Amino acid sequence: MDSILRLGKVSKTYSRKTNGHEQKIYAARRVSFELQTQHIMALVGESGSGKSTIAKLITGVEHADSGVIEFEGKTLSAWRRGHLAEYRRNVQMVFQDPYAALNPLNTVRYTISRPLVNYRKLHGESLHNEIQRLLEVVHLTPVNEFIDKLPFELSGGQLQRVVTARAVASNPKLIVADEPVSMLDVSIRAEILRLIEELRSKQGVTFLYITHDLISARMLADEIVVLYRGTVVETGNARAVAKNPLHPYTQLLLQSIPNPWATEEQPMALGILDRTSDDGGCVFRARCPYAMEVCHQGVPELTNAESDHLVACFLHHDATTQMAVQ
Amino acid sequence: MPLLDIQHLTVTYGNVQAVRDVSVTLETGEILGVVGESGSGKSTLGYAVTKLLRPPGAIQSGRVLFEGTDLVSTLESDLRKKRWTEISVVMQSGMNALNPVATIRRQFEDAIIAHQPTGQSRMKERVAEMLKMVNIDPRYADNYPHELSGGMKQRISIALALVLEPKLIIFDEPTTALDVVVQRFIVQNLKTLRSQYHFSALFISHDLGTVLEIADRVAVMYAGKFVEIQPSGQLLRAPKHPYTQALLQCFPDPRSDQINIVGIPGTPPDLSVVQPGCAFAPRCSQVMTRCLTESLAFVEVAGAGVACHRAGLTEEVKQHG
Amino acid sequence: MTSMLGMLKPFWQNKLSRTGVIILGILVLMAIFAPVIAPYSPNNSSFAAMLGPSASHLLGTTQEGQDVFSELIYGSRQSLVVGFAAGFAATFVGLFIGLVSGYLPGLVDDILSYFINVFLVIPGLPLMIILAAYAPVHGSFLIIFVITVTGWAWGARVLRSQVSSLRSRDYVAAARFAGDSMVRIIFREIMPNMISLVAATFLGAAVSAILGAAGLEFLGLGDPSINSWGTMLYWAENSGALLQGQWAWLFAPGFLIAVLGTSLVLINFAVDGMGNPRLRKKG
Amino acid sequence: GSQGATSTAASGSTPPMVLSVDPGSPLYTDNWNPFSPNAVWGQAWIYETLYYIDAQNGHQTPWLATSYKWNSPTQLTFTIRPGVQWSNGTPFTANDVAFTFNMLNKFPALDTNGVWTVLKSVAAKGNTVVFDFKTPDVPAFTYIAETPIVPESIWSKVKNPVTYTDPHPVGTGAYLEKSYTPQEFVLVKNPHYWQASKVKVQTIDFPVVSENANTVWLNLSEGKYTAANAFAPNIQKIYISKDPKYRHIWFAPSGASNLLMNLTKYPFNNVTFRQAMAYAINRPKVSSKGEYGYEPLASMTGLTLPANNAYLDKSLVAQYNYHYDPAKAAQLLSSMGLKKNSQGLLVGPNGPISFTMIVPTGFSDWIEDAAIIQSNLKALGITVNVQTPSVSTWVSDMQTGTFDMTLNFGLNQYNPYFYYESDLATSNSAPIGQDATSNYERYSNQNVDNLLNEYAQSTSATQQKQIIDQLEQVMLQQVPVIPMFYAANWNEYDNRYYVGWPDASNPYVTPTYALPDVEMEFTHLKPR
Amino acid sequence: MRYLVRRGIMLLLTLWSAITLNFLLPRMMPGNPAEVMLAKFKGKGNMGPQAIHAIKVMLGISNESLFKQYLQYWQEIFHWNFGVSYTYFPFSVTHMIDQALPWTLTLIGVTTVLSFVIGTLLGIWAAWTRGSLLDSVVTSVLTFTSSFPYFWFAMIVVFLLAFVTNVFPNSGGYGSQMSPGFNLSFIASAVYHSILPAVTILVSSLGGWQLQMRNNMISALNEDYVVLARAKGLPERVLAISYAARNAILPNMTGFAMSLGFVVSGAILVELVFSYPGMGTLLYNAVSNEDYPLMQGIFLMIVIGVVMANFVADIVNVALDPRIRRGGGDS
Ligand SMILES: Nc1ncnc2c1ncn2[C@@H]1O[C@H](COP(=O)(O)OP(=O)(O)OP(=O)(O)O)[C@@H](O)[C@H]1O
Ligand SMILES: Nc1ncnc2c1ncn2[C@@H]1O[C@H](COP(=O)(O)OP(=O)(O)OP(=O)(O)O)[C@@H](O)[C@H]1O
Ligand SMILES: [Mg+2]
Ligand SMILES: [Mg+2]
Repeated sequence: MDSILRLGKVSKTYSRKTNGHEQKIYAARRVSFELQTQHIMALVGESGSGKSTIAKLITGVEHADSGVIEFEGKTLSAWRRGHLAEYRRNVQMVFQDPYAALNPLNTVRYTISRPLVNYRKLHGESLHNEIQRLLEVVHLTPVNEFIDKLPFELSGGQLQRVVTARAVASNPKLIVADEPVSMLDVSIRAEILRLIEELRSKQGVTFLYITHDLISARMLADEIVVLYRGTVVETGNARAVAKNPLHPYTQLLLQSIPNPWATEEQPMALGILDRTSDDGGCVFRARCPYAMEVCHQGVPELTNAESDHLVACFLHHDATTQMAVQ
Repeated sequence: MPLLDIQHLTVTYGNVQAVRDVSVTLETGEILGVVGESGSGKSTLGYAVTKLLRPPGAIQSGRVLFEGTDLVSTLESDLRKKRWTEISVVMQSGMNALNPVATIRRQFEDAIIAHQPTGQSRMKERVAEMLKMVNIDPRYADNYPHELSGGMKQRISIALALVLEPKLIIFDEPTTALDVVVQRFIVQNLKTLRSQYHFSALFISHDLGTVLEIADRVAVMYAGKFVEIQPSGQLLRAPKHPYTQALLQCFPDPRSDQINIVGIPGTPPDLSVVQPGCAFAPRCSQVMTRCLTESLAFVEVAGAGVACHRAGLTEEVKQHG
Repeated sequence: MTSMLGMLKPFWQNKLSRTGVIILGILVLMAIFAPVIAPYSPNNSSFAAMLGPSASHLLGTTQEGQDVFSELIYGSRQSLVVGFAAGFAATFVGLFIGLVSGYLPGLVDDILSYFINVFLVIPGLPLMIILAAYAPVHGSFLIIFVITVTGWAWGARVLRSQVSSLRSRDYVAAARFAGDSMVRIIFREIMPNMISLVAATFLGAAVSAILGAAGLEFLGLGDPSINSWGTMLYWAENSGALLQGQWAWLFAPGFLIAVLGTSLVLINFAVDGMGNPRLRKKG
Repeated sequence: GSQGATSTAASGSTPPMVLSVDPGSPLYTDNWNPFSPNAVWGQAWIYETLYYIDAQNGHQTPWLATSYKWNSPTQLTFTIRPGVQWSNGTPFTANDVAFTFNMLNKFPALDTNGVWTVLKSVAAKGNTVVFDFKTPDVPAFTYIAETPIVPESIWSKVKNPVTYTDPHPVGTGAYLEKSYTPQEFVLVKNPHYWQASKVKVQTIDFPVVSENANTVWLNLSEGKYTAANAFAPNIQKIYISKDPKYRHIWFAPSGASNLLMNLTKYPFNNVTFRQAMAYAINRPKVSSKGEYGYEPLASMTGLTLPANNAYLDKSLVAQYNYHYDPAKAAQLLSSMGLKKNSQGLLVGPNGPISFTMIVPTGFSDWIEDAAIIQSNLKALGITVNVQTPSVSTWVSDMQTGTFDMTLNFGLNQYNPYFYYESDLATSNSAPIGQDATSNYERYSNQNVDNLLNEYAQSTSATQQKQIIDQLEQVMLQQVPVIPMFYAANWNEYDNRYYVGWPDASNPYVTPTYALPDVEMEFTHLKPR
Repeated sequence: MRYLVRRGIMLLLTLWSAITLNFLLPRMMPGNPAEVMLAKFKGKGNMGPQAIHAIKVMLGISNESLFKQYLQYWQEIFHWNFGVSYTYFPFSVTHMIDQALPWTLTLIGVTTVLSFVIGTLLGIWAAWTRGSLLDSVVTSVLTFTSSFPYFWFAMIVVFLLAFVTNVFPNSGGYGSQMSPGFNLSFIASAVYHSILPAVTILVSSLGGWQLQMRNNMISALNEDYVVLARAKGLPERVLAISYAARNAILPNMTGFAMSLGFVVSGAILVELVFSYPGMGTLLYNAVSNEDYPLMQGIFLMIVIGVVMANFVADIVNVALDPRIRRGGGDS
């Protein structure tokens, strides 16, 4: 299998001023993963864990501080040198909030036509036909009922389809979907997720699916990457990660899902802490019920725990030998 | 006598009928969950009960009996005395519900001073107590809302609603804007608080999973109407209305082997037009011809009820069978 | 075209602004059909001076023997044109600088914001008076120029902050992903969403331009040989109109300036609805 | 109300005297230095001059001097009045006079009339003061006679009289400073005045005069002033009609305001064209409508009439007989070979004739005049663009000669020599682009220059009259400028309490309170 | 603190440019004001060249290079010396400003504050009773009066109240026979003289504040935190004032500070109509007499006033708005 996207030790820090003093925020810390062609990879983590940051780095909206991002074997910085338009065409994005991602004053037709005109140089009849085809692809049928509508005339789910159609329009190879369903009603989510699955299988698009919802990740994705405070803490086969999480943080995520079926009340094992210091040690140690001496001393590396399942936790390390010092 | 008895309540925003002839009762100590899709009128119901509708929202008809007195016809000045001491609310987005220019302490003290004035030190104690209750360091009392995280603000909103130990609390999606972990934490927090304070509550949310976990009974709302009310466990096990059934399918058991989320195709109706028949009919997988023409009144019997031709049929069949 | 018409719909739907539109419409019609409405030419100074109101001179005559009513009708042209031209020019400059400054963060923005700040701090009327007093030639263009120079900054500030907030909207990012150029993004994605703010800025600028122009003309810094409401006030004041019992001569032009200003303020009440596609579509 | 001037100073039985004359808007500054252009005008009641010379008719009244004598065209002697004393009790002597003039020499910024451009020395000799001249300049007498005299005992101690504000003035005049506030100063009669018996008005109030004419008109109308120097439109209605029994006006004409044409430019360099202009412009209408009829039509000779009637050569005026006559103007224009084209525009060798007329901003009457001129010339096919630049642009355009046509003030002087000298002398002109002193139209004529020189050296009245006659002829024949109307000396007064005001029938002084001789009025006024 | 320092630097920069502009402006203008001034000093006779030179020196009319003049200009400013006024020579610009400033500061300052306070209160009240008859009457009347040309209204007021009915004085800052001082009768007279101009300014400026506050207040009333406050059963007064109005007033503070800054420039047109001895009249005289040292001096005062007012506004904003005070605010 060939990989289409590879991240190698990508880091990004922001600085923010609070009460006058500057504070560094590690939005991405030496993040590495590889995305296979025509796969769907889910990037999971709580709010502020750096999911959107990684999406921005991949789509070229922001620059990484260090590390490499390779798309089709060519580094992003190479793409940037004169081939940014082509890169953009190949790497598209679906935004979280469909209400915000569409200009309230532009019709569906105009919105979808832009990438077609810009990247595929379509005009007149062929443009119109392609727009129709795309609307069919995203199941906005009958097409003529939707093509000339303004965003306010559509429901959230329909809007998200328009957004998706626009992303697909340029025939991209990779689509980064940043929480595409979190703003939608549960009842509508399934259809959008199914649409993504369909685009992957029928159009051969590769997806990076960003979410904080472990269930949908498990349903949709082939692989899952779990992110905590900018660090990849666990990654592997979707089913394995979601059904049998190894990292205490992933376990926390799973437990958090409301579960009326659960027979007995499971007390929440972990406290919430709003801030941890960023000096050495495991990023999760302050919230971790199993924190050990070693967790304060070094940063655990991602290691193979099972086949296709890596975790960065000392609980699953054989020895401190694999500890990396930052 | 039920604590809260909503009778034939209809609320409009201009020509939008957001709540349509809704009746329900709430017993003392009970938590009634209200679920439904976005725009189904959940918040409107909550605001109407507390008479906090913003213009152009207005109660068209109906009564809201709180301990036997009708709030709809009560004068605002009399109602004011009941507010917060007897009924309090937690708003949909706790983030915006706190006055940005007042400290957290001020916002607690305002309420205390308005209703049960006590000395400074007593007040201070009380604020600290309340914050601790929702696991927030009392030091934060002197902070401003923008200095706190979303989860903290939401918990403070909850603490604020409890400060005068009201009989009834309206929770309007107290967890929606938060991420799963925080959401979870707040739900647990609420459960503990409930056992402490024994308040009754109207718990509004679109997250059926959460509602089922926390509420004693659940009311399912669709297009401004209740379509089904049942005790939580029963609703989970034997949903009667096709909408409830479909909704439940959207919440798979995270531990099951095969996960398949089933959505509800189609979109909710436009509330500015009143159509005959069942509002859910166009999206219903079990639709019958009479569903399109005959509307069905929702009747609550012994704390449960369903508004579906199909449900009626099965009932009949059972009786005959 | 339908969308243009649709954009104007809010002005008619809001009761207050409808009143404003009607008043403005009457004034505009008055300006257009001045030759039909006015009984005499405003330059005709052949009548006796300082006649009181009568059937042949509804509002009396001036010191020079012109018909006040005719001057008033014709004066609407100049006051409307100068007010709107200056309002337009100030808005245009403000919009341009606001757009550039808001869309290009960094050095360009810093420099432009700095200019905006400087011009905000500089007092308008005194600067207007000084500029106008020094100018070699006095006339409408000077007034428009002076009002533009002193009036653009306010709009620029408001529009700039709007642009920089719109710039970070998701749909602008999306347009970039769709391959749109910067110019296209500015004109297709950002500008249309600022229409209501631009309109509010324009209306505000027009009101202050009308009042500013009247003030300058009243001080004699306009071209007093041009017929406008401001110059009418100048001449009325210089002729002691009130003392001579020529009430209408002084009262009418000031009243119409106030009415014109009010109509624009009223129209502004509907501006919020302008950017709303809901109202636009049904037009 | 119109109960007369009751607002201030109604102290005891003395009827009030309130003068609305001194601008100083918005507030007075405490400056009594008689040489300062910004001094309060009240100083003219405190500081006196050697002679008082009426601005209109040139009538001379000996004042601090009893007589003068030209010993030669380069030597002038004044005899000083005996028995005069300064208000601090020290006697006034010839030394004070000599000191005053020598101070002007020492501090040239004070010498705003430029007496030291012609003087050589000034010295006291007993009770006389002798003025020696570098060059003969008989007309300079006026400036010498009208220089305010200050006490040596005080001013010799002043370090810099240029910036000195003289807060407690000591003079020989009829009045003393009684009180000063930025909004009003009050003068009180000087008991030791040398003609104290003639002074009947005990105190004079000078409230600040607003920049805003309407305020003045309101006060005038309400009768808050005993006398005022205010322009007002329709004075009859605003002022007189409110109390016609007591309220009066006398607007004495002063120097003619001229229409200037740039004589270096076509078509103004053509005499026939200028003559045509004199016929084409409806000067009576300019005077009656543009100037509200207050400023009478000026004589084309430029002489200020009737004050200068003695100089006027009536036969010459009859011979040229300028009046409003568009037909005659058209005929003169066609005699130049100018013809109207199909659009009715008058066409010259370089296309249709059109030029710009500039009038300073804010001069509302002149702007009206320009409009009349514009329409007069339009009838002849000539296009005039009227522009209203700022005052400084207007002045600088005139000085440098970068204008086509404009209106300008005339000189308010009894002696026509000054008028002709300033307007016609080549020495007051300059090439285009350089600043001219006063001959802005740039008229230059050797013959005229010679005549002016002769006049300056002549002490003979007949010879002077003869020279003036020749200059009148130049004015009428050459039309270097077109005199339009006489500026008015605005003056309103209320004789309810005081009588003896100067008027057309008894013009013993020109009641413009900025002039030095106005103090004389207060030796004539008596309670009714 | 950081925020204030940054704002402070910005304002200093602004001040610098305004002062420089002030220096350049008269020098860039066409015409030669110095010549016009000279003409004012001329008598009827022709002045000698020494006299002209002496006057030029005394007025500070300079032929030096622009840059040198600029440096001198700065030096003078640091010594609070704006040169001598042409119109009021030998008095200095500073002296003239000293005379006029107190009048303007009191009249325009007090009316600006009053206008803001009353307008804001009316706005709060109108928003509170939104839709009532009184609200619509007050709001539309104020909308109309706020479009009045100040001077026009002033002229009518003067004519009616100071001439026809003679209730108030028609001009001046105090009774002319009074000598300025800190005594009751003088103050009473000054107040009496200031009533008409104050009313004029109030009538034509109230509307702006009222309308703005009404808008802000209406949107504040729709905010979640106000609805929650109502749910809390707080007394109406607390709700209106410390919840809604307290937040609604924030966006108006900057505008208020700006207008306080512009107080220094006086209300030119109103002062003119009332012949009020303030900065506005002084500035108008400076302009019409082309007295540019005076003009520059006044302009400088205004700019300093505005910059200071802006700085004060920043401080007030910091005090009133915790989001700015304690970080988190995006500015
Ligand atoms: N432009 C920025 N400047 C400063 N800090 C930033 C910026 N963008 C993101 N951050 C910070 O970086 C961290 C990661 O942010 P990011 O948006 O990537 O999180 P996320 O996982 O997408 O969260 P969410 O689920 O809320 O979207 C957060 O703490 C955020 O506050
Ligand atoms: N101010 C308003 N003006 C007009 N219509 C309104 C207004 N507020 C709500 N509505 C309409 O009333 C209906 C019910 O709204 P409501 O806010 O009660 O829904 P909800 O169930 O709380 O939805 P959500 O889950 O999004 O909070 C919706 O169709 C909405 O569009
Ligand atoms: Mg994100
Ligand atoms: Mg809601």
